[in-house]
Amino acid sequence: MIAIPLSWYIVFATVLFCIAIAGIFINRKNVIVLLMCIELMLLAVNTNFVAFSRFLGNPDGQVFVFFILTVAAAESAIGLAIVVLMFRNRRTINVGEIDSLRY
Amino acid sequence: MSTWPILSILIWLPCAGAILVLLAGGARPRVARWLTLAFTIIMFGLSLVMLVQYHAGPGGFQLQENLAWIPGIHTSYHLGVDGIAVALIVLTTFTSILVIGGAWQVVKDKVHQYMAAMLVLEGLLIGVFCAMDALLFYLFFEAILIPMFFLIGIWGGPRRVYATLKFFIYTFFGSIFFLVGLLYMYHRAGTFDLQTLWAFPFTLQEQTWLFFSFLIAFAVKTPMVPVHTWLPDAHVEAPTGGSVILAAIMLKVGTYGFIRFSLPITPDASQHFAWLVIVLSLVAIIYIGYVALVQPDMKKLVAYSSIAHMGFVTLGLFIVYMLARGQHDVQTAALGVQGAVVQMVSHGFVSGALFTCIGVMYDRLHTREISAYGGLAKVMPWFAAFLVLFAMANCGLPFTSGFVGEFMVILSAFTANPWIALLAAYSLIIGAGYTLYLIKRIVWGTAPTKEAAAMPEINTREGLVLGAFAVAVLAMGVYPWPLMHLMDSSVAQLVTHLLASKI
Amino acid sequence: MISQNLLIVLAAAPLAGALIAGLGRKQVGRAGAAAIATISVALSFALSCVVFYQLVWGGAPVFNHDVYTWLEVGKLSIGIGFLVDRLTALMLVVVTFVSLMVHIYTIGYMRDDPGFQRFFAYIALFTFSMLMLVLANNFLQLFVGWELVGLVSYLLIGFWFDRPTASAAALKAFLVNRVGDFGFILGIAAVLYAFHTLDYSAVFAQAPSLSGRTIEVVGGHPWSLATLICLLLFVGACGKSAQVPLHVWLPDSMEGPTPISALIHAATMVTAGIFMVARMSPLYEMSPTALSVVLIVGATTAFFMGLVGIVQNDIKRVIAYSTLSQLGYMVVALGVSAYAAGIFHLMTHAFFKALLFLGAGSVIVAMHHEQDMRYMGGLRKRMPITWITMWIGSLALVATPGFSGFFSKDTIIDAVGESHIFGSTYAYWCVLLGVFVTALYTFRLMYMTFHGKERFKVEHGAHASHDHHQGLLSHAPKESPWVITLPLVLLAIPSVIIGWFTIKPLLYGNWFGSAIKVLPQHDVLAKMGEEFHGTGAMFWHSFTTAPFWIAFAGFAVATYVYLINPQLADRAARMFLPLYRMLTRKFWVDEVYYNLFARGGLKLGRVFWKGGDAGLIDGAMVNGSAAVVERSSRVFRRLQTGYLYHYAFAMILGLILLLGGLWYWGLH
Amino acid sequence: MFSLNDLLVMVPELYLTAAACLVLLFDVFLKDDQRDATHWLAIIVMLGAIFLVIHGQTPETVTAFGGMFVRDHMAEILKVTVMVATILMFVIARPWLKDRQLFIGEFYSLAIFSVIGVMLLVSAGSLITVYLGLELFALPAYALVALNRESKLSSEAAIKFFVLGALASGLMLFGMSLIYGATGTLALDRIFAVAGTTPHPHLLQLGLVFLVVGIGFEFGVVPFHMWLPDVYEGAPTPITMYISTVPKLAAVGLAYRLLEGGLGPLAADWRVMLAIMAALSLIVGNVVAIAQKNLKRMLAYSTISHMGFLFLALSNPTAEGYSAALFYAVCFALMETVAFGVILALGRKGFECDMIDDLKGLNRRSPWFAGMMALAMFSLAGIPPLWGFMAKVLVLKAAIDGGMLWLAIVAIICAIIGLFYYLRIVKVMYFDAPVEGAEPLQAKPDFVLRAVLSINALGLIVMIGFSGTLFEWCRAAFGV
Repeated sequence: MIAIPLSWYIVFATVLFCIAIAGIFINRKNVIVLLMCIELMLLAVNTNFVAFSRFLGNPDGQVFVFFILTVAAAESAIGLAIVVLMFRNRRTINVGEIDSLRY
Repeated sequence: MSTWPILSILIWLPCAGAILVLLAGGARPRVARWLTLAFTIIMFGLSLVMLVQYHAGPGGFQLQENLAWIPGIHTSYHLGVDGIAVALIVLTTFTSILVIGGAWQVVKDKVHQYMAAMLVLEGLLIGVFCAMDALLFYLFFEAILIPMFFLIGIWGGPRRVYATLKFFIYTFFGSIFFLVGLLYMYHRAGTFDLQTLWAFPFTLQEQTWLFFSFLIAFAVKTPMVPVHTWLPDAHVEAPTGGSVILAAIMLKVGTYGFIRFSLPITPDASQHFAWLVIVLSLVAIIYIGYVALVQPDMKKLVAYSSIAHMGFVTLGLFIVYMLARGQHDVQTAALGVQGAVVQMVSHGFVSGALFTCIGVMYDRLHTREISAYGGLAKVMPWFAAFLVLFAMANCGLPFTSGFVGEFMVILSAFTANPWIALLAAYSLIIGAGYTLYLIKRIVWGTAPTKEAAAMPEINTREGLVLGAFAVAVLAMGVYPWPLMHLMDSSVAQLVTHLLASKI
Repeated sequence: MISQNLLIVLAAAPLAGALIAGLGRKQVGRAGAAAIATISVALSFALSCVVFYQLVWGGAPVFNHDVYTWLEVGKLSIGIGFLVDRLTALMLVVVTFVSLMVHIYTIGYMRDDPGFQRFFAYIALFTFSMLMLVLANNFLQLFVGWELVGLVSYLLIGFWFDRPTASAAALKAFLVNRVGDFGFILGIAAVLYAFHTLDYSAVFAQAPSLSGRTIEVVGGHPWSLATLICLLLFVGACGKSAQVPLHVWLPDSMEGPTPISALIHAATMVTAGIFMVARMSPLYEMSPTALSVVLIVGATTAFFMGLVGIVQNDIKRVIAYSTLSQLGYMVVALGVSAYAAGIFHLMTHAFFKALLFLGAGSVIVAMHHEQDMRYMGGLRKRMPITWITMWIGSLALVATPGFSGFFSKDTIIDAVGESHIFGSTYAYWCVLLGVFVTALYTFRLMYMTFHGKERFKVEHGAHASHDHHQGLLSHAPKESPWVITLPLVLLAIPSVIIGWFTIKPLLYGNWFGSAIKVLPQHDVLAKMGEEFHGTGAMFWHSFTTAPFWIAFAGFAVATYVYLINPQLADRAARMFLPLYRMLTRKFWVDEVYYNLFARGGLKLGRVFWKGGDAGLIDGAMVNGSAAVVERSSRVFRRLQTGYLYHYAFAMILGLILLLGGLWYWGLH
Repeated sequence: MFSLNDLLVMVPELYLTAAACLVLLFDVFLKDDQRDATHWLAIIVMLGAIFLVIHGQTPETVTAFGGMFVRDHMAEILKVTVMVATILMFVIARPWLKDRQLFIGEFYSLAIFSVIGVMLLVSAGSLITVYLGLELFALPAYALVALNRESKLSSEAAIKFFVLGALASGLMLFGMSLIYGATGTLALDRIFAVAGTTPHPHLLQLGLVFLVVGIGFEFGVVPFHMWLPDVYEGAPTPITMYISTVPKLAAVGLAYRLLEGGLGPLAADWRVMLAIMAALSLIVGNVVAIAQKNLKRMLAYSTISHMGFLFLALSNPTAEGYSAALFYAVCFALMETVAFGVILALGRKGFECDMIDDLKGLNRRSPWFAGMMALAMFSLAGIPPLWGFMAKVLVLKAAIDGGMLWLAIVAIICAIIGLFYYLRIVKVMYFDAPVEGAEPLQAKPDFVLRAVLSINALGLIVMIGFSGTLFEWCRAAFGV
């Protein structure tokens, strides 16, 4: 069977990462989308780690991935909580309307 | 007695006094006043003790104290005085008494804060004159700004905020480059100790950079044209006491810096650029003289005349290189430096006295417009007598202190180059011009208004303050020898140090 | 042997008098002040006589010691001390005598002036300053006295400070004098540069070494150091002794009370310049160029200032211009190295000119401070003593044979005739014509004041005041009290006789000894000394010489124009209108100076202030930079839009920039 | 493999974790009027932790868990300072929180948790520990910013902080992954060893850039500063105070661990990046601060400029540089505490004293607080004889020694600009008359608050004398 070379993984992860980032600053609608983008970003990173650790043949990377996943969960929890809070306060989670703090 | 750290006491006693005044005088202005006066008098006594302990004969730095401060950057709490410093310290303590006396009833709002600021200022100024560690010097040099900032800002005139901000930022602008210069010196020499730095062989290029970093700092403080414009504003807005301290002592800090840093640390660069400073000094003497001529506000007029007079100091200091190195005339070079320092002290007395006089008038009529006054000779003859005396000192009349320094500087300048002397001596004319034109308008003639005609004669307190100034001015003019003797060997050592090139 | 303490007392007595009279207000009182000041001056006059006696007949050596060290830097040491030789002694006597006379005179003249005490303090202080100047044994002290007399002169000219003209005149006098001092201090600096000391004896000892020494003031053009020094010092002399072009302050100084005009602006202070040059004779002898300049300046002053005197109507101003012209004569004498003659004329002039001024003062008092001669006339019957004494003074002034002025002035004229240095011909004509001019304005003054018919009206009850309304007097002018007339008499005596027995020793007996040094090739007096056969001979001989007849011509013209046929004057004025206007406008010198220096200076100051300080430095640089920061701050804060995606974008942008930078520079 | 000694090495962290949980639990059983107990408990807990850190310190560096956890002097100094700062926040915040019904237990437990995160971060020996510490610090911080549930602003601040923070940590993680790929290890010391000889230097440099971005975000230097002003303004003031002190200290540790400890061999690359960011933040921070009307926001921009200053020191990758940076961070933290402390002390129910104009005429009302604020401002401006000056001197010296003279010049020019707004605060307090009709500013009568704040403020002067000692510690932290 043909082994997929490392570079493919890296490229894939990078593309994923860029999509995530683009999502963060292109999206002008919804905060939830931002949270998703952040998740995506972390996943891209995870892919990287897994790929590297596989090809370097040392497990540390994959251990790291577990940590990242855990933290990501906590992170999104907090994030959602804040989003809920904000919706309670201003009845909107539209990114374009969150600009009372500026200049 | 001599085992006491007299210099530290001189520096920190007033600061302690300031705290005491703040705590005690909050509710009771009289307490604050008397307490402060007591402290300043004690300070004067201590400075006289120091004067006695200092041996003028051998010169050099005496009464030294040296404690480790920040070993990490080889800087230490190193104090010491030579003849020049001693003279300036005594000037400081002397003037402080008169400043407190001058602002006795005048300051009514937050007296304790005012007095505390004055005391702190006195301590810091003495610190500047004592410091033998570059960083310590900078510390005091810069810290002076804070109390002065408050003095002008809180008790000042209508445009005080503009004036005080201008003053602070202007001077900070100058000194911050000085700081970089210091750090660069440290980078090269590995210490902040002044005596080591004096001996350290900087290359000409390094010296040039350092020279300009020093120049900008001290030029602003002195002040030299063209970085002088903060002074008139600061003076005009400052309360009387502030103006007196500012003119009498703070300006000396700048020229003192030249003596402590520019001359000994970067002698070759100084020689290289002496022409620049000399030109600026001459511009200060003539250009500023004309500017002073047309001032409608007497404080501004005196402020400008201060700039012109400080021009003589810088001139005397930098003429040295043309003499000592150009013509190997150490004798006349020493005359120039000596003259510069004498001029520093003298200007302290004269300008201080003049600002006190203006304060006296301001307290009565609450305006500094020259046109508002007239016929003082009839209205308040004693005061007029004092004013004319100080005015004459200001335009360098012999047998007043104002003459001594200018005379010596002009004499030495002629040996360096007749044209420099010619331009410098022009101050005889223009100086007399603006001073006596002022006198003509306010002392002679007749009072323009009923209020001006009804001004009360000076009271005993004012009389004492002005009298003390007058005694100082005359004594120094009639018999300047003791002062010169005090500084003679120190100046000689400085000049001989300048003779040796570092490259 | 002259004792130092004696000299200290001599100098300090007037100072003490001044301090007591000035600082003690009620405690001393008017009478007390007057008494103290007068006594102190009398004391120093007495001591001066003692010193004079000891020196001239007592065979005492020249006194030259420092009292204390004033300045000391390294080896250079300047002291305050006394040098008393015959020159000093002579000046001492003259100064203290005239000063004493003026003190006495003042008691009467200023009787009801509110500033009585102040006035005595001033003149006593002046005496002290003048003594410091005369007694100096080094240049520093000379300069000290030099400036102090200037100060007192300033204070006294502005004595009636509530008159705007007075304070203006005072300021003008001080400033013009400062111009002189400006040169003077440079001269002193040059002396220090040349000799590394300011002590007279040391300097004069080295003076010969000046010959050939040069200094490059302008690159590539070596100047004779001696000339430079002498010219610079002479600028100072021009200021003090009111020589062209620095003469403008003296006429205005007449704003001061008349005793001052007599003391300061006739007898003593204005002669300081003459004294100084005579003192510096060892230096001036080293530089013929300087001597020529001195000669020409003096001659110009002597003649042209005299001319202006002819058209003045203010009695004091006439005398003031005559003073200018007489000072010119003295300077001429210096210019031809006849220093002794200069000093001689200084002395005689001191007496008769003081006399004239005090006489004028007496007239002014009688006229209730009316000074315009056009409203006088015919006073001779009303105030005989003044009239006679002033005639004596005038005759002395116009050098009538036998009077003191005759001996001194004729000597000067002859000396100029003898001299051959550059400019002496011009000078000779100036001084010769000057004699005519002198006679003209002098007799004009006498006639307009004392002779002819009275041109003032007496209206009882008309209040006497300073503002002149066409010679309207509250009550008839009468002779002044004795305190005023006594000095007149006392001054009249020397004005007549002093010349007879002083000329021979002073001029031809090498009386001054070491004090005055003349090189043989310049020594005109020595040459004249060979033809000098006693005062009698000189007296008789004079009637055959040009000066006498010229003076007589002047007398004749004056008598015709101003006594016999007064309308002629106005017709002449109308006839030579341009000339007349030129003289009344004093050659427009004042106008030029005023516009050039006073108004020009103020204009320049305003330009510097508004343009330079306020405009360029503050406006553009200081506040400008602050404004720039302020504005950019407003702009930059807009970057903080408040939108999350912009923030994120900014971060990514930063990331990309860093990556790009790394790509561009970092990759290796 | 892991042994008991490993646990002993990190006793303070373990203790604090347990204590945090304890506080959380303890608070559950309290009625609202008994909250003070939680307050004091939290403080005692913190003091205990400080004691443990100081007590357990050893002259030489100790590592645990196979080098994942490092305990050295730097870590100890940072930990102590962080905890001191937190305690100060507790003390100063209490009255403020009480006024606004925010006096709740979560505040304390969250704070303690994030402190634990910082402690972990500063003694991290591996990328994993770095990440964990970072997140453990950050997540409670997000929550704290949102502490005031009723406030629109604080929730907005929270969301911005959260999203950008997550973005930053994402970027950082990506960098870590690349570095891992390039070096094949997560342990910093081994990365250091390999970095010089790695076959993929470009990959490493790429990763470095991402790390630098993450670090820049922690410090809040331009262009990664955008979160800072908004969070400062929006967050409840005590939290602002917390955010302005603790994370900066943490960031110094982070920077040292990652850049020096991990990627030291690439210093040539990252010091330039740091220098550029330093210059940018100096300019932007100082210039923009001038136009601010809101005091907290102004202080935010001043923080940005100060972080730029701190980067001056870091751009000189030597022990001297790091020690200067450490000194600066400690000093900065204490200055900020004073500044925000005064704001907190002057605030009232229904009145945040957070507009500059609110301070008008403060000197007439409560000169003591005016004085302390003035001290803080002069110190921030770096005017002697205040402590901020010493810090500034050391940093400038470090930069100049590191051959970054140009940067030092930029810094001082910006310092001149910065003077404008610091002086404006003093001017408002001392030279201006109070606004008409504004009810008098009354500082809270809380004695502890006053005492602590005063000591802290006076410390700004006194410390100038003892800077020598502190600086020696800082140098010792980096083995000089």
